Amino acid sequence: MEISVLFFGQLEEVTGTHRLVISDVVDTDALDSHLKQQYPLLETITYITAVNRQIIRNKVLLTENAEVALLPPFSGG
Amino acid sequence: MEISVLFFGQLEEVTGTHRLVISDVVDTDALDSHLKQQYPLLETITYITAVNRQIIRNKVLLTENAEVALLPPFSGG
Amino acid sequence: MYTTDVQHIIFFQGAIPSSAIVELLQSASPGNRTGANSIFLGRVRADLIGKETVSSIFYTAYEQMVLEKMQEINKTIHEKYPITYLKVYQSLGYVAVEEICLTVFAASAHRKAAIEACNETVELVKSELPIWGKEQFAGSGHHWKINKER
Amino acid sequence: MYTTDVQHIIFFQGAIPSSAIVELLQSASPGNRTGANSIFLGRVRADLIGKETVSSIFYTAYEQMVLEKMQEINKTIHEKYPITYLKVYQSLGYVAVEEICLTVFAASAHRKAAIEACNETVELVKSELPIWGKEQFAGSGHHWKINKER
Repeated sequence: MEISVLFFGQLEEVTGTHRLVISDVVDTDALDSHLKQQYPLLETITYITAVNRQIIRNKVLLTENAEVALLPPFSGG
Repeated sequence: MEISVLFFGQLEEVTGTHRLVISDVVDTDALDSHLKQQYPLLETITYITAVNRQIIRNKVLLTENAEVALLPPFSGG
Repeated sequence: MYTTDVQHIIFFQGAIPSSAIVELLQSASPGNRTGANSIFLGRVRADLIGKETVSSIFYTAYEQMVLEKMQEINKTIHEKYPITYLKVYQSLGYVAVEEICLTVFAASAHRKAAIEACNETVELVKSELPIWGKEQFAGSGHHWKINKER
Repeated sequence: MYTTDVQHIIFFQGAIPSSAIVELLQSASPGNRTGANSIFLGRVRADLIGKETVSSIFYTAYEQMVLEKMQEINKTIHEKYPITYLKVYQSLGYVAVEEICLTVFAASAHRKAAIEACNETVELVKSELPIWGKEQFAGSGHHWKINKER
């Protein structure tokens, strides 16, 4: 099972990555742990998570081709 | 002593007059009576009075060259 | 922050053209510490009055008193809100349905001040300035507009 | 009153030109029952951050999510206010100080609806849309903007 992870704003800068494809993560908590191991600087920045462009507040199971996005505080307009 | 009286909006329409020069009226109450005799339709329309472009709420003594204006409800903008 | 030697309201003969609004956006601005512009445009509506439809409004004003009153409004608004700019455009004469008869423009560093200053100025323009609109019907006849509904 | 097959937010590469705003004023409008347009323009400010002065902002967005979120915002605002039109323009890429990076336009019959709809949309655009501004300093370096101050 593959999912994609998108990094935006300061998170893209810190990770040096815009998009990542990851296999075999069950849910968003597992994904978060995995990403923080790979990019320790994620610990230092506030962000929220969207799955398929819906902001989630609790753990969500990930399905094939899910699009997960890590969103730092917005500053549009 | 001469003063001028200005009519605006619906008052100008009803009186057929934009500007009038009047002599020998002591104050705004006397002027009002005088105008209502001359233009009875003034009784039928709501208006406020300005003297030298200041809206007055009570009787004001009129001085030489005073500019009195009768102002129906505003509808600018 | 405000000057008394400047005219804070400009009269236009007929509708306010979009070119005038563009000029406002470009020149009226603002300096590099201005982050927000709030703009209100009033347009003539094809209101139904009885069985008649409004096709234009003919505006007249007690111009000298408008200028003096607008001076006061400008002072009030600048004292109340940290704005960098305030300007009002008002049409005189005929303005057809859909055309612009009023423009209020306010600028400030942060958006709250410009938005609130613009809104309050719109209210004051409508309630305090001696300006009258005669609504002309598509057929014949007319109706003297009275400001009330927000 | 709202349609779901229309894009309610338009992205511009770089600053929003005044020509786009004029077009909005002319075409976006409104039909002959529209009496009020309320417009908000956001501009890039030369803010002082520490000892550095902002010279431009570089905007990026999660575009697909912005479009979906803006669909919801448009629905919410149309349900809440009797407006006839709502549109948002947002810059992506570089926008220099003084230039326009955001435009919100609302139209309605009477002014209250357009004004309130415009203001609420500005707040929602800033709080709900996944867009990021990187403030570039006149010298070197940058700062990630965070929306808060109204």
